[in-house]
Amino acid sequence: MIESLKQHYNIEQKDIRLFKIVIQKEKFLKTLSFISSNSNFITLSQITCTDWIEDKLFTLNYILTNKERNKNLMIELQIPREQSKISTLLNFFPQAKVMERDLHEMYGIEFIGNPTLYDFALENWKEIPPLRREFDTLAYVNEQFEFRRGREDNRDVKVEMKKRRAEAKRLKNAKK
Amino acid sequence: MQEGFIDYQKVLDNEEHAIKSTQSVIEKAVDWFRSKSMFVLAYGTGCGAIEMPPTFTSRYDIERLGVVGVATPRQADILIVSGYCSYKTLKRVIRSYEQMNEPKYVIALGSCTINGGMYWDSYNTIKRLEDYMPVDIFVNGCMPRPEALIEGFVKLQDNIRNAKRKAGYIKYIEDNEFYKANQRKIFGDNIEPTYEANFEGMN
Amino acid sequence: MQKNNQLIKIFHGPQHPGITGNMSVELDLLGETIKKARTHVGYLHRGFEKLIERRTIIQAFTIVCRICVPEPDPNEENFARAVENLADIEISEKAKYIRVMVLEMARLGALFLWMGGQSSSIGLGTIGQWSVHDRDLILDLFEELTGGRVYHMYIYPGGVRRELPNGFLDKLSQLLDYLESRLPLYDNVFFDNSSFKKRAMGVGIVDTNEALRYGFVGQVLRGCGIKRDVRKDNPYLVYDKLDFEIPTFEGGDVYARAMVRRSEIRESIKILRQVITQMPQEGLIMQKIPKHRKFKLKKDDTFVATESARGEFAYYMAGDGTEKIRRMQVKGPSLIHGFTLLEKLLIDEELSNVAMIMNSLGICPPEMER
Amino acid sequence: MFLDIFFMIILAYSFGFLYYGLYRNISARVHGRFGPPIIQSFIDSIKLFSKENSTSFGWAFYAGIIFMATGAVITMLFIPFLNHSTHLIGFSQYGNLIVVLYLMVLGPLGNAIGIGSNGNPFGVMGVTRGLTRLIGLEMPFYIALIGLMIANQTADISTIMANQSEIYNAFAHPLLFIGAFISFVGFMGASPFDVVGAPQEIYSGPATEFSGKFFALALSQSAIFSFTKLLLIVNLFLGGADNLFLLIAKTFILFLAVVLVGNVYSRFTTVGSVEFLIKVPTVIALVGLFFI
Repeated sequence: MIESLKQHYNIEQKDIRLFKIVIQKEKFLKTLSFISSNSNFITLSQITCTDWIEDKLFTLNYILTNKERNKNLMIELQIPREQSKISTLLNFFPQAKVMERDLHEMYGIEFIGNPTLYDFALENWKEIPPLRREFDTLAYVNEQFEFRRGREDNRDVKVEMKKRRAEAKRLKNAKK
Repeated sequence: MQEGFIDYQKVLDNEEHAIKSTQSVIEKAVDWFRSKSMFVLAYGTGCGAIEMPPTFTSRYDIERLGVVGVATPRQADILIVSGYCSYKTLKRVIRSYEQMNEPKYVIALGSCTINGGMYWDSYNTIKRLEDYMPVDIFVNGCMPRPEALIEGFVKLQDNIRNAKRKAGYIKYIEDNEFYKANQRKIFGDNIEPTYEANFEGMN
Repeated sequence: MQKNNQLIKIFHGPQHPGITGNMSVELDLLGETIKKARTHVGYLHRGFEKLIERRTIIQAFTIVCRICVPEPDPNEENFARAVENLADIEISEKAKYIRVMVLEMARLGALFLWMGGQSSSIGLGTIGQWSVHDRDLILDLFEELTGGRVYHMYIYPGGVRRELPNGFLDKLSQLLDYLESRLPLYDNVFFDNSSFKKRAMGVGIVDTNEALRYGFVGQVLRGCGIKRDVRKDNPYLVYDKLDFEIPTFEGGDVYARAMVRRSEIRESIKILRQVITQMPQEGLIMQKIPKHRKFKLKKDDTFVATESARGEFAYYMAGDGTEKIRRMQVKGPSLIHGFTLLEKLLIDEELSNVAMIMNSLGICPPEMER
Repeated sequence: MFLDIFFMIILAYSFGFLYYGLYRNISARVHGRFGPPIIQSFIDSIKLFSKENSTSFGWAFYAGIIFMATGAVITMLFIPFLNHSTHLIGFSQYGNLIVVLYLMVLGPLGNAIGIGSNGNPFGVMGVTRGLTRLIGLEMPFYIALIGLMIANQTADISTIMANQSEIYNAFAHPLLFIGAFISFVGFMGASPFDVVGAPQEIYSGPATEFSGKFFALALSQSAIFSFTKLLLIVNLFLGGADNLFLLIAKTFILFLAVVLVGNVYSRFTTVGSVEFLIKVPTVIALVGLFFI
């Protein structure tokens, strides 16, 4: 059935059982409905999002799996990073509800039409969504918590490694 | 103990934490009974909970020491914080701890309760447990083996019996301000867990 | 706990003996009948995907096994396979066999742990004591092989980290004999126990028609009589050279899932025996991989899946030409089970069956929120 | 007289806790481990008495627990310990089996009073389950005991004890004994009838809000009460005992049977247990009535 889809879309084969389609954001709903109804890619396995901050894009991947569960089809589309909006998939796949809820919390993407975009894992979180790349978790941790002070004989790792390397070099030269 | 981490157990055991043990016979006897029967609250907060079943079942049968699990905080003596605490969990842990009846003790399991451990730069887990609630025994390691946990229990029994050290719940009463201030620092003013989580658009 | 219009609202967990891990199910009860259920997670959220973005391959490798506590090895396998796809590494035959062995041992351990949880959830504590003890013997072998009881950090991109210890396979076969000798005991006391059948039959029935479309995996699917397993459907490692069955059972209720798991224990013992006989003696276990600062992934993305003891464990990984992973997204088997399925199954169910249903769905919170 | 009663209470208390320790030990052996020391339950109760109790729910809460404890003790006092003996008989010459059966319900009712006063939904659920189960439990038990009364033409416990000098009632009326024994397993709160305090479902059930001294009191009450039930069954079906050693032996054998049954069966649901109790043991006991 991949062949039947090949007539409509240019399908890139990434692996023996992994295929990929790159589509435009506008044709998103049309493509999904077409594929889920006219082929046996009936299951939505995962919705993934990658943050390409340098070109100001989110790359969404809708990974469909077929009835025999032996082929995966990745449908890739790109949405702008700011006021990122895309319509929900609830009408086709009920399991999209929780995945979209997760992505909404982690990236701030708004899935239009999904009623359950409330807290998923975080509880009254006030910062920017944590998985956006501009959110620096180390800085957040440093201002939120204080670490235990090191032991008295605790030494800085970098300095220590430099010392040890120098020592090893000295010994090697001494051997010669 | 990992390189660069302070051995907090040593600090707990040194002089300034020690208290004079002037106990009457009755108190000694009561302490003996307390050390011989410990009820553990059944609350697996982190991945340390995966080593609880072996500890409580027939391989390392910790019931020999009189340690059993109970269901509700009302009857529990010991709270095992098994591993990292996220914000959400810490609220519930503190609530369970405050519901327990005195005398009550806390065993912190795993390196993540000592200094963040694997998740030292995670934005959602706390780093030092004893900032937010008093800890009596630290068991380090990731995972700590069941033997380590049993040794922690034995050490706790020892502490209870010959009152070497000021117990955690007394500290929690005395410098309650310190703990509450730390909790307020990360929770804001809603330290109590919000049972109705933020449900806008919830039907 | 507040009352509103005759429904008592209680929180089943996070502090509850009958909950699987640190999660919470919000129940609206009428008497003891559940009218509405809502899953709450987030008690174990550590932000793995954020941490991994900040780490190089070897640093990420040390934390990736912490994603799922009961059986970390499918995570390591997924991670390693995704990195190998993105860095064009081909691993040796022996490494593949060792990986299969580790994965099947982890599956056995997880299934024994499940047996304990499932039986304790209906008050049959004896089985829990026995099966956790037997799982511990598997953990001892893991300790000898990898140095860790629970977290192994053994399957590394390019192969596996250590050579097998001397006489390890003999010890493994002895252990398998012991476990097989124990199985009839479990059958008598647990699986064939009339009281267990009375409790489990006809409870938590999954609708067979929507099982495939809703994306259920693992025993939930096989308990409906649908034969789906990643090891057969798109075989990874050397599963296509091994001879094993995919057990299925009709009915879709708790008892069917239990029966599926019961035969899966025997199947993975069979697989392990074949691995012991077919394991190649020679062959290097670790390919030549670049130094960890120069271990770069090409700018591409991939999607790998492994059959864990509870279903399909899937990773999506995207590299960006640097030594850090751009994005790694985890989809655990119980993400959909815990929300879409559980909230549906619990409606009009007795409160006494909540723990049993959750155990039979194999719900594991740390993989739902990473 | 009072010394007698005092000794009876002491005996019941210590034997109750001894049997609880044995319960944990024997199940531990079934599980393949050593288990706690035999006096562990005693240590637990002392420790609980030494704990503070932070919760109080008004006078009804206290009254409920007092009811429970008194009910257990009074029931125990109306049952003679030994066969043809003038010691350890308590009030048994003033009361008979009917009184005992009436008093046995006092404990659960007092429990209900106390739990109803604290607003804990799990406690209320536990009490509801307990009372629902009580219906199922009492049917076969009462039928079997009525059968005994008819057979012996008396309701006096000591007479029934004395009448079994040549053959025990357990063998004279086996069906009655089976019916009574199955419901007795439920009375002891052993699996498969342990729906009241099912931890995986409703925390500790009625004891959810009990803390410190209340919990210790509840433990002691259940210890005394379980020993009382053992005593009753031994007296009625196993011919009583002529001396303390025989008493210990018989009660222990009965107790062992209960423990071993409890270790290999999983828990019924509440409705399921009532259904089972009405279908199987009640019918057995009814059939047994015809063979008297």
